[in-house]
Amino acid sequence: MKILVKSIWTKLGGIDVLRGVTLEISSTSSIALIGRNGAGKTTLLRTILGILKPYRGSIVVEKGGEQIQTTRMKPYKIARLGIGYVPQGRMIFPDLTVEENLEVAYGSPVPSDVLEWIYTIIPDLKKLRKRLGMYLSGGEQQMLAIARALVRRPKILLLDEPLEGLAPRIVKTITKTLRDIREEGVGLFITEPGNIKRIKPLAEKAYGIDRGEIVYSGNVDGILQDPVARRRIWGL
Amino acid sequence: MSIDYALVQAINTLFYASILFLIASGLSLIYGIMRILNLAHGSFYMLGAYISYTAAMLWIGPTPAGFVAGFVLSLAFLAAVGALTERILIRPLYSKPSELQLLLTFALMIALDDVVKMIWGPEYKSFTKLPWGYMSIGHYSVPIYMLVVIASSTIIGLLLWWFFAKTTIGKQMRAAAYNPEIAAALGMNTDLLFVSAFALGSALSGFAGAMASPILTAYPGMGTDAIVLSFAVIVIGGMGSILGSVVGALIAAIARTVMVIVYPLLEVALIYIVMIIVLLVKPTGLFGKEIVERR
Amino acid sequence: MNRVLEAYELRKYFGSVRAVDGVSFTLNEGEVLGIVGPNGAGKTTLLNIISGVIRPDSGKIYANIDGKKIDITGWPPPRLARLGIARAFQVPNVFTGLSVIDNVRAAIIGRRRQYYTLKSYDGGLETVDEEAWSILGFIGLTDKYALPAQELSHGERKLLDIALALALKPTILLLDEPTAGLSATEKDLIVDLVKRMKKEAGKSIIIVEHDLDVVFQVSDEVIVMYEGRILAKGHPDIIKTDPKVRSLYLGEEK
Amino acid sequence: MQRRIRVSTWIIDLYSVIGVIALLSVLPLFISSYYTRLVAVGILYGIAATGFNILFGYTGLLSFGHAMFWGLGGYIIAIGLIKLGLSFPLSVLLSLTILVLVALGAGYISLRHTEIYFAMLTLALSQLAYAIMLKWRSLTGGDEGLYGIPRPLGTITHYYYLILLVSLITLIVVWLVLRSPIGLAFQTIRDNPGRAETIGYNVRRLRLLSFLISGIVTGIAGIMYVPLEGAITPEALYWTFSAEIVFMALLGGTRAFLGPFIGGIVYVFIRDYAMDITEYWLFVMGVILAILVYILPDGVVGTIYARIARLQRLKR
Amino acid sequence: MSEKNNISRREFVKIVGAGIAGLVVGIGAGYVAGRGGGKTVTVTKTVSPTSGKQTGPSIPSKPLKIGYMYFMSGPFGTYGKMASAALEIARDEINSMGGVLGRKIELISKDEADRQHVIDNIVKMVKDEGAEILVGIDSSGDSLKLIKTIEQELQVPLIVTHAATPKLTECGKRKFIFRISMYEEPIDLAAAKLVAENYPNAKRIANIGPDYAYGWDSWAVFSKKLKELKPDVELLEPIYVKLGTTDYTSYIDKMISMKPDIVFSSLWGGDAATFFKQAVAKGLFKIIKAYINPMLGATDTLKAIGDSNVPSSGADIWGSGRYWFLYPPHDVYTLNKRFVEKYRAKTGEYPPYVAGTSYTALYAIKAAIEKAYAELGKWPDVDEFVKAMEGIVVAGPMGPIYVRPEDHQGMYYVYWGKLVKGGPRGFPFPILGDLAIYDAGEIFPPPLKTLVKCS
Repeated sequence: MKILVKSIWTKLGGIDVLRGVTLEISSTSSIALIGRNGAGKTTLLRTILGILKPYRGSIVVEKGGEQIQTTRMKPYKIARLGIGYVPQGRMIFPDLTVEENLEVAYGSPVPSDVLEWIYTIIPDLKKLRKRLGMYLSGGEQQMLAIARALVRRPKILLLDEPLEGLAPRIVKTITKTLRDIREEGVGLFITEPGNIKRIKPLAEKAYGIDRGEIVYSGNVDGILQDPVARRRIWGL
Repeated sequence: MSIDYALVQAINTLFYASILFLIASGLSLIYGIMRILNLAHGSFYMLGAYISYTAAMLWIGPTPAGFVAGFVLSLAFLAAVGALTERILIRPLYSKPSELQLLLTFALMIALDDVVKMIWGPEYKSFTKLPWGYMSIGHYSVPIYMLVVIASSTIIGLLLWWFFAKTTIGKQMRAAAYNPEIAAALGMNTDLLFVSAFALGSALSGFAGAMASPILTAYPGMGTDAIVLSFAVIVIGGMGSILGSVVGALIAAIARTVMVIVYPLLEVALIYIVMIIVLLVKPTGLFGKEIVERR
Repeated sequence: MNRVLEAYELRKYFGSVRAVDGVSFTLNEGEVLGIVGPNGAGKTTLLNIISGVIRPDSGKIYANIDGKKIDITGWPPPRLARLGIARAFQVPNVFTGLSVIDNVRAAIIGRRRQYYTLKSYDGGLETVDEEAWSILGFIGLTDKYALPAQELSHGERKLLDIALALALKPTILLLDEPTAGLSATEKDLIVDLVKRMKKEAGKSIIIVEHDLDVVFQVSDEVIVMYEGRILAKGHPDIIKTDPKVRSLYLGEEK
Repeated sequence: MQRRIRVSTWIIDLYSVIGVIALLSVLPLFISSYYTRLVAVGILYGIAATGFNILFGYTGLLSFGHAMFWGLGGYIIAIGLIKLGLSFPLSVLLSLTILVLVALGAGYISLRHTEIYFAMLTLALSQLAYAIMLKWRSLTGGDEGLYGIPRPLGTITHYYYLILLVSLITLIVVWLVLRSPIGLAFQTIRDNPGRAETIGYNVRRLRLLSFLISGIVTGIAGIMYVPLEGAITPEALYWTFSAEIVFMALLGGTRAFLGPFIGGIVYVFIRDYAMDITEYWLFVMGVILAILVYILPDGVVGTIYARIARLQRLKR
Repeated sequence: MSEKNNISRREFVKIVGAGIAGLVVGIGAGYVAGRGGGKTVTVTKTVSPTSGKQTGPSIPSKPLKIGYMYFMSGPFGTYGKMASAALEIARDEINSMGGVLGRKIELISKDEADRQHVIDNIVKMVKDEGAEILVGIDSSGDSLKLIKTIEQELQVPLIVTHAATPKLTECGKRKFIFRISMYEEPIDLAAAKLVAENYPNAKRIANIGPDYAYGWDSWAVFSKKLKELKPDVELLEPIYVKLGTTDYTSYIDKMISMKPDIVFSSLWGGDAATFFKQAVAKGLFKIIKAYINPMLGATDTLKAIGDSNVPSSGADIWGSGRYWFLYPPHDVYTLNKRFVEKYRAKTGEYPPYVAGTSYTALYAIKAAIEKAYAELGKWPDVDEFVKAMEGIVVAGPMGPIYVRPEDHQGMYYVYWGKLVKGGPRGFPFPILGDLAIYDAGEIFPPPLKTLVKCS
């Protein structure tokens, strides 16, 4: 499965946040999208998911040899094509328990085999099953957000700054979890504000984004060597 | 005050609270999930009353079967009306300023009063008989019907609790109430959830009308009084909270009965005084959470 | 050189999160101080403390304005504005329903407290208008004066937001991510404006930015924050090559 | 830099006010006394909606209880005239005094919140006022209200001109206030209360001022209405009338100075027409309102203004 | 009771007799003043009826426009519908006889339910739509509100057919306002007599009424008169409720806790029916001796109550009204029979009291105009019409009505009847059984005298 984003322009609150973004996401790779805060990473994910509609350009999902135009599709239909979403700030439903968070995303009580699969990937969640979302720590919330995105067994997972705001130890755990998920044959698309070191173990390819424009596309190490990307993303 | 008297007045109060709870919980859950203050909600209450009248008095007759048919029919019909209202009238306005939603539901409210007059005429529709007989308490008498209403609304309250606590769709509604965009992006059909929530809330109001009318009669304009009382109830209890609706309805009903007994002059005013005090002291209501305005 | 703003050991905790944890700095008159740092480093909290939106748990802030040293710790924004400390916002914080010129007029009238009059705000207060036009000229929005703010582009709204701050005739200007959401070309406009505000208008400026490129271009001194503390402080050229900073931003080995 | 400012929209508004009032002042020469009365009612509705709009359109607060001011203004002048036996000017003075006190009190209470909670508080306060007027029988006549209220100047047409004069003065005073820096301050609060605070406005005090002016203007309309009608009932304070005032304001357009005033007049004529063609006139009103919501959300006058503004911009 | 009624009947005949001198009656109708045969009074036409194509030079050629206003919608909307049906019957009858001096009657109407614009709408009918005479008004409050407008601004005759407050006619003579229908005071006075005579052991008297002048005045008149007739009664704290209240259960239980012997209630329309049903459900009628409601004799209310709610034992339930469709009995008074039949043919219902009085109003107008024409030889102007109305006697379904010149108030008997199931008697709703008839001469206070406070 592939998501083809073709020169999309998206406005948010009257601001052109995406200015002709073109890129490709696939279920067979792990891609990082690197850009500063406000560069348009979240807006891009939300546009792919149909929460925001681009006013120019198109998005096509390629699945089983079929080309599906998703530009004007409802978000839940896009999600059901096999795209999982881990939102920025986790957005765990606070007054639902861990299992209920999974249940609402799945659409019915999660079957035990799916649950087992999730608990093998993220064993820490098992003992938190009955805890309310609002009582989870940041790392636990992140685990849950990933699990919640996995219950529908997506082909591609979109993760919005999953490593941000977590202690280094937790970053390690999450990184391992994500690598396991990748092993399970799920494509990853991970946004990252700029820390090359922590994203490197996760990404096979990188895009650089600044002010709504793609400023780099290539391998992860190359982005630091590219003078334009380097100046525009880091200024260093 | 004798114990008998206290008991019958308690039953009267619970009856009144039951009706208020049913209307207000629907209004509250629609607001809690969708941030829509539906002024036509009281008119749905009125429609429920008329449908129940039609079933029990015109089609089947004032037998227990007729009344039960009225309850079921009004529940189903108002669910459909609610779903259509959300789907056709309100959905195009989600992206518009919330005043327009308020105005639209106001338009619906005044139009529905006349729709009722066109179909059923302007006069009071009064049920000539209550099913299930009467019970004596001292030299007071209580229609069993009132106890049935109290029991039904208690059951509905428990069912609502069960629905939101135990069923997936109920939990999904809570999730969508917290953040509809994330819910949709996770694959929940929020369109369907919103239609269902609106239908459920409207059905509760219709059911309230069906339960109330055999005792309180049905008339055009009954919704206008009901909606403003419901506002008081949900403001007191906390908008979006089912438990809040229970407590708000009880407070409103108790306040009313106490005033009827002690100082009838204040009966109409007291509930608004309570409402003002609650808004000033705890604007989110007794059981409400902070409500974030959503556009 | 006059230190127009001095902050000592500012602290602000949210529960267990140490958003600002013992930060001290000074702002010299007529200079630009850049504050940078990754997400969650505490930049915004620090700016909120300086601009009076948040009260610090401890620490002191002093302002030296008109030759007096005043403890301004915990002053609310309107009071700071009157003293001469104005803020522009990350999300343009303007009056969307008003025209560009009325936005500026409103700020000037607010500063002068000239509102108990029946003269028209719309041309009836001549000195207000004179000042408003000069601000619009400085900021480069003269052509758009009649447009409602909601019809401006995002970049123009950012400019208008700065114009509102300027209308308060501040000694110290606090800029919160002035280039956020702007295109690469619009960003240069802001860089130029910040330079002119420093040089031509003689403002002392604190700028919080994600874009280090912007900060390095305009700042006389840069503070790098991380986890609520100051990780590095110095001239932009020094900061650029500081290994701690590089490690922080790029994840490079220390 | 010293370019000449385009003619201020406020000047256009003033000309519109004078034009509309001039038009209204010759109207009685051509229409029956019934329609004179109807227009008088429309003018007063328009003033009430204009008052409401100071708070809503200019200060950004949706009051759901403005019938309170209309009704109290009306009740107090009725009480002054027939219960206390005061002269007309004295009754007006009494009514205005009490309106000021009520507006200050209600404003103090309801402005503790904004948005939905503000709307709910104003609703509750007006329902409380309704309940008091309903139950304070010795003073208000209870359900039945007060009637037989004498009209100064005798005939409808004479009183019509008094209404017109009062309306002209009221509109011009409102115009003066709204185009003064106070009006600008109100608008900054509507658009962005937080920023208004930082640029030096005392938001709470200005909101209260807006609430006060708004309430008094709507109250003035109520004061003038009661001698016209000769009677007042508690319905004048019921919440549905508050909603009607909102309706009128939106009908005309809340972003145009004269919008609500024209909205009030148009409202009365639509209603009169609807009542003539069908007994189900409320249904007609509901349908019109619904159509308005979808196709004319800026209101009648507001849409015209927007068209003109767009034309002007295209020309430049 | 029949002995006493015979006396009062004779008293009444005297009054009618006095009015008959030189009277013009539009309808030649036989009136039998009694049930089951009594003395027959024939209302003779002293001036030949002016039906037919009679158009003189002074008679306008356009139709005679009569504007009416009743509650056409809202909780009391049936009243207007019923009244307008009766007005249409009268209009058609009169028009088929050639109209009023050849002028056909044309009816126009406005809805009184638009409470905020009652005056506007009345003015509209007169000034804009050209109504020459007005009929109607359900609400007492509205009738009082209109006094100033009618008397000073519009100066057109208003024939009130329903609003029942004494203040309308008894607190000062109105020039242009007449009331053809019974007003509340004689009914309440009769109620006091009824209680005093029939319930000697009753001590504790309770009241529940609507919270406005009608409710307060009814209780004031009834209780004052009862205290006068029977000083040992104890008047309990009266209960007043908002018009349109739907939940009376708490009030009823409060009332039961007060242990009354008699409950007086001036609730009316849908409110009366709602209260009644809840009172049955709450067993109120099991613990009291009698329930007295001056507005219960309304077919719409009775229909809403339904046979199944008439208690088969317990309290006597008494109702009254302005007209009861079974009295005077059809077998002896054909006008009533004919009216009931016509009304049923038109609407499928039995006529309520508002139908009887509004029907009569049109005939009163016709009679007055023809009387004036007979005297003046021209179409009367407003003042002449008023003069002709004063002292006129007109026959309606309820019998002859004498319009007292001093106060413009129509006079006829007061009835009180006991509620019985209608089913066994062939009616689809409960009816008033044994009627007690109180003669107008005996029960009416003198003109411009009332127990109600006028200010």
